[in-house]
Amino acid sequence: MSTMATPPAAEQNLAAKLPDETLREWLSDMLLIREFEVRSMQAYQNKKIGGFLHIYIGQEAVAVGAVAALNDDDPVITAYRDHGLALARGTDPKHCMAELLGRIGGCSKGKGGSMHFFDKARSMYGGHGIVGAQCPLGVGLAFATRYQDEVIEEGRSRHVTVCFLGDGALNQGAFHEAMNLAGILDLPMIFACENNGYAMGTAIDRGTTRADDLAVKAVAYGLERATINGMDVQKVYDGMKPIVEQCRRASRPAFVELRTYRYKGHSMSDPRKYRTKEEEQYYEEEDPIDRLANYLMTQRSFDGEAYEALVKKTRTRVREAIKWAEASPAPDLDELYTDVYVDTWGPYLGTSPPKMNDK
Amino acid sequence: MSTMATPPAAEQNLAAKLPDETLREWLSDMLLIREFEVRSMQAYQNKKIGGFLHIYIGQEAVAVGAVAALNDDDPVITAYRDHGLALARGTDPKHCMAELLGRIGGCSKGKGGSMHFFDKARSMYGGHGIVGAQCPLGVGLAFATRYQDEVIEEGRSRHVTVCFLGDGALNQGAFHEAMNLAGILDLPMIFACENNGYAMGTAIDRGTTRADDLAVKAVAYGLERATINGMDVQKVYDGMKPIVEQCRRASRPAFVELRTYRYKGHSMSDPRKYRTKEEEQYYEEEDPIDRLANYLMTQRSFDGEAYEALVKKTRTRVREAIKWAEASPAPDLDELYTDVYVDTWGPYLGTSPPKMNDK
Amino acid sequence: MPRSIEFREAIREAMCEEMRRDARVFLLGEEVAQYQGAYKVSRGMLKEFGPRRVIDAPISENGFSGLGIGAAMYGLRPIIEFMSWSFSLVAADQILNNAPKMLYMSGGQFPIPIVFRGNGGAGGQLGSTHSWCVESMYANVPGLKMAIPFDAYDAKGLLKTAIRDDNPVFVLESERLLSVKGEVPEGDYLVPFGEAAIRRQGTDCTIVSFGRPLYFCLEAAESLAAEGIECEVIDGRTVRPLDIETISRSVARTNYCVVVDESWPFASIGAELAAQIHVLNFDDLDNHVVRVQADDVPAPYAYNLEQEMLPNARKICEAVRAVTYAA
Amino acid sequence: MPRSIEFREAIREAMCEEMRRDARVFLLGEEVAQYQGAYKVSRGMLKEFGPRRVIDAPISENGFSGLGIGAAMYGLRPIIEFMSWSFSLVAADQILNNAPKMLYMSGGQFPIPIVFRGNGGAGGQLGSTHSWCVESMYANVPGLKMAIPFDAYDAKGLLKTAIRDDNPVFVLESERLLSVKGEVPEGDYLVPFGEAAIRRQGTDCTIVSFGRPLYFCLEAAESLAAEGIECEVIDGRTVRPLDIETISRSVARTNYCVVVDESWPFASIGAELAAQIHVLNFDDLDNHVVRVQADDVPAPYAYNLEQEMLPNARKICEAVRAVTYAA
Ligand SMILES: Cc1ncc(C[n+]2csc(CCOP(=O)(O)OP(=O)(O)O)c2C)c(N)n1
Ligand SMILES: Cc1ncc(C[n+]2csc(CCOP(=O)(O)OP(=O)(O)O)c2C)c(N)n1
Ligand SMILES: [Mg+2]
Ligand SMILES: [Mg+2]
Repeated sequence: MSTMATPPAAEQNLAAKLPDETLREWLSDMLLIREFEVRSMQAYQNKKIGGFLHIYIGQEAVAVGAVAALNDDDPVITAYRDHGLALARGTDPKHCMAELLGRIGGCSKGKGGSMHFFDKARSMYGGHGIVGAQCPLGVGLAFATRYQDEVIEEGRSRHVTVCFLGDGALNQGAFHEAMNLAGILDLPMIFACENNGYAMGTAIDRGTTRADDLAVKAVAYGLERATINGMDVQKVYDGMKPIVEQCRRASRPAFVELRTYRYKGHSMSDPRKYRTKEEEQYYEEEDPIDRLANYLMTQRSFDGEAYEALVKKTRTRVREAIKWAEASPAPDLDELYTDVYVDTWGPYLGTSPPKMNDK
Repeated sequence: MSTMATPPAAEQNLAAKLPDETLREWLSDMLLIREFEVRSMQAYQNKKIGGFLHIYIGQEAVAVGAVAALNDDDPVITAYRDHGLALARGTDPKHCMAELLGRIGGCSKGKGGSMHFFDKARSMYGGHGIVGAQCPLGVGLAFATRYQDEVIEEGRSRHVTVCFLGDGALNQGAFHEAMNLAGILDLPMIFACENNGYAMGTAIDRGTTRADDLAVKAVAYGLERATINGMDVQKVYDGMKPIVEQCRRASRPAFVELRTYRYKGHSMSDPRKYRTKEEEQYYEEEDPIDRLANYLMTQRSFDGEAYEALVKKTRTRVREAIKWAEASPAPDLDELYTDVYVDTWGPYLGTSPPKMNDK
Repeated sequence: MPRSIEFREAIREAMCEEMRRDARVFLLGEEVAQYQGAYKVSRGMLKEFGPRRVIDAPISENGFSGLGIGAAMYGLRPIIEFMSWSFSLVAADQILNNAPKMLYMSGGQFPIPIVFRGNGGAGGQLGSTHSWCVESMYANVPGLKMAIPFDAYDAKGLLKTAIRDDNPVFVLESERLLSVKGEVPEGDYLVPFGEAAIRRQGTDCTIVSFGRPLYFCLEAAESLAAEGIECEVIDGRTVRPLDIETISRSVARTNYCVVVDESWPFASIGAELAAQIHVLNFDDLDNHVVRVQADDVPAPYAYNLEQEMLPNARKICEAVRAVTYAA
Repeated sequence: MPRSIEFREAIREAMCEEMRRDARVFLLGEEVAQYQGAYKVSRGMLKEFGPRRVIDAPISENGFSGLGIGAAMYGLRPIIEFMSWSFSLVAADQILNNAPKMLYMSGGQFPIPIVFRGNGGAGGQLGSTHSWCVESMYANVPGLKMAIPFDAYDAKGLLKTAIRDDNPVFVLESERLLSVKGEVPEGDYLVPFGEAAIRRQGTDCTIVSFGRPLYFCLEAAESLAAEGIECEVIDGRTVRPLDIETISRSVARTNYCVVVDESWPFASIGAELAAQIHVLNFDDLDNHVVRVQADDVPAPYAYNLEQEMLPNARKICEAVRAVTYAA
């Protein structure tokens, strides 16, 4: 059970072998995330969005590359910095934006907000606010796919769950218990640590021991492991794909560190005094979108014009999403008492899913 | 902060260089623990003791050897299997027995019971019931000694805290957070894992990943580490002493695994069906008391007669402790409302320490 | 012929029957499989259902509670056993943040059909950390249901209802009752949530309680009957939903009410009952509601102190006499 | 000349003054040092006291809460900051099992002079997991004290009292109040625990609350005064100890009582107050106590829903009119 295998080497150039179209979709997805986030920040500054807002800009390659390595029905789950993952998974930006605005058309009916995007149809299991708390949930998803596939359907385990977590979540007991449980129970899942160097204002080495080599965390639980450049979507895909397939085949968990960077503050109120402008600039020059765009323009059949068109299309798409979201009404006050219990009793009004996938 | 040093090698034969008298005291302490535990089991069977009773027989070398490597004012803390540590630290068996009987003369006034032995004068910080929960407390003790020594007294850090834990506690989030905190804060403490192979009926490799080599847990947090034979008090001392001194000198934490065995069930209600008679016998032949007695009789000035006398003296001592404890009255009903708050208000009657150290 | 089995067997029967009828149900907890349950509740279940459905967990309550919740998100119906509810505090975040709120946060997408169950309550001389009566603390949180069975019959019937419920249900089984036998039908039956049971009829004073303290209430009612005070003893059965109507109707008849709750008094279920009864029966009550609860102190180990700390028949008698001005 | 400072500055002043007078006091929490506090409460403290006494913690609430308790066992006097009390559930075991019970379990040997403090309460559109009003849940547990300051003056005075207290004290600071200014004396003063403050005098109805909702109570009292209903508004200040005498004396004069509590209603502080007032004022009350609390649902994100969920002046006015039969 808890023996250690050698980590699967990242296979070189898997992404490079994919067709133009696929890579262009990645670029489109990354652009969509970036544009969505830019407009979210504006909306927040215009006080159309309340609560906390955690922006994904800089980390787009992680969500997009990781999702590309998965099947559509492989569960994913993450923390509160969740817009990127939902969009990468295909949740319509209009439902995402409506959620931010607290409207009934939101992917969580406006009840969840920025930190709680959910999309069951796309196997997106949320957006979770308590640091580390999604890790045991991720273990449960992996347990459940295996149970469903093997015990109920009496077939082969055929799903892989990816549980994303921030580097700060490494310090929570929930992470530790989850890693151990996944190892003991031989679960097909990947803990994907988005190491963006900071937990709020705390640089990782001020909060986490052995920040120099997070792979030792995996070793302590006998898990597969890998360190991946999270600023390059092709590298993310190349790194994730073989691990995903090994997890799927062998039903064993893995831990990957995706080295990335968040360009913006932790949330909208963060003045980022804990790091230098030079550092920020360094990573901005590593920009994952520019990198893929350059690759496509130099190595593939993609030119400046096509890129401009894609940028423009994305802008329009997000602008229309905002329009749609703003037209969506605030939830009825009745909604206070729906979705508390499934059934109807006392003041409780039962439940119903959001309207996202209705035709 | 979280860089890793090479583990200090156990210095060979440190114990062998100690005077006869010291080693005889160890033998005496181990005999005392064993006799105390035997009589506790009887008292439990006679329904004089309530609640849970966790017996330390088989693990005596751990408490005695580890305590021998410490200064008297180095804090120690452990879980609910705590009789051995209190006795090794010098708590009078009469106060221990009174605690088991729920009498006012107990080391916790009869309010704590078997799982909650405390003795402030001997730097014994308890006996704690929630698996793993003593680990953060141990970190706090180490933080406090360092703070007291350096910040308040403006001197050098000169204490080492030893936080004992069972192998089952490795699976708790509290353990993980404690290890990381100790590493990040450079605290002078040792996590001493008494690996007796089982957490209740769960063999360690059924609950804990990498049970084959617990030292990887230390590596994951950049801590010093060692694996020690916990069935041999001299080896415990030889293994602990250099680590204790290195922790004291460098104010850095360590993790040690002490391989041991509990001869009895987890608690008094355990039929031990999860293991074989052969396995039990194997460890009984490794008995730490026999081993030290043999050593003393073959290599030192100690003979069968002296041994018999020591055994007899120990029996008498425990018999008298029982007598004393039985004569100690049950707490007044007033005691319900003392020790809840330090001060007196509402129904609360203030607090006062037990009478253990009164002349 | 009615059949009498132990409370723990009734729990087991509920789990086995539900696991037979629904493959999505599984049992996970410390020592539930190979060891046959720390309190032998799950004895034999590993044999019948195998290690894929009766699963030993490491000592990681937060981890495996969360595992259960995640599995429920995917559509399974986990039964998570806490060896004791006293150990559930390390899992407080999962069981109070995630289980009861997931449906709401996700706008109706993720119901959490999960049962958390295990032995609860004080009275075994287990000291301060091992004697939690968590019901008052946890009942504060909306989104969960809570059942506290009184006897073997309810232990089975309430648990079966819990397992079929699509919401998170907390089932608190008093360790002191596990060996108590009672008549339990063999096959399928359900005890519905939100329906209190009148365990004894009476006209002079209403006594309300849940779980184990009901035995003390019944004992007290017997002695009080000898004094000419006839008490009506009501078993709330489920704390959420709470059948306040049945309680209130009784108080309207008796005009007096004593609430017995083995958890600490401050901000407790006892307080909630008192507050609600005062609202519903303001014009009926000839005296304020009197509460008999655990003393407001940590649980002591010493036998005499612990006995004095908890509700008992003597205290209930005193309360009834006081409230009915018979003292 | 009276000086007006922000609530957050008052908290900081309390900590700084106490750290100057007692070297055993230190501050530990997430982002308290280099970042100057997630809510800027501890701004400047790292500079004055240095990294040995103002310490950034990793995101390990259970770990560092336990660290504080262990340090208190050794004789230090930690202040542990929760960035939000919503994150304290992962530390529930340490703060509810160890802090309040250590003195008892050890038979009087280990008092735990610790302060757990941080921002609490709902109202910032933070959604279900980030909007905990933990006061009702935690107040159930004996061995701890709990203070909920209303204004900058009390924020400083209660916190100083808390830091000097030899017991564990939970201080809940409403995030919504941190920027509110108030008059605060410069030097040393203490606000004693267990002494309620009458924030407004009135003869017709008593309104009791703690912390932020008191502002809604005062707002309601103003509008009600225009209708001819004069409310007495009482700030309980500390939940444990609770100054029920002051409250009860007021109700004896007004004969009506509304309790306002921003936590969920079931088994809450609101319920406790209602239950106790009914006991002490059974003959005074011309109507049952009415409670205004958060709705019994998880906190929603949407602004309109969240506003409706929480107590507000409108609801308090309605409750007062209803209880005084003015509706
Ligand atoms: C248990 C808990 N403690 C504290 C917080 C407050 N908090 C929210 S995000 C955060 C930093 C997390 O950093 P990281 O995990 O690296 O994720 P990132 O924000 O970098 O994506 C903190 C401390 C929380 N949400 N939950
Ligand atoms: C959080 C928690 N979960 C469960 C228990 C019940 N329990 C008590 S001891 C124990 C086994 C612990 O084993 P280990 O840590 O190896 O210590 P040992 O008994 O072998 O000394 C368990 C599961 C507990 N006390 N606390
Ligand atoms: Mg981060
Ligand atoms: Mg063990």
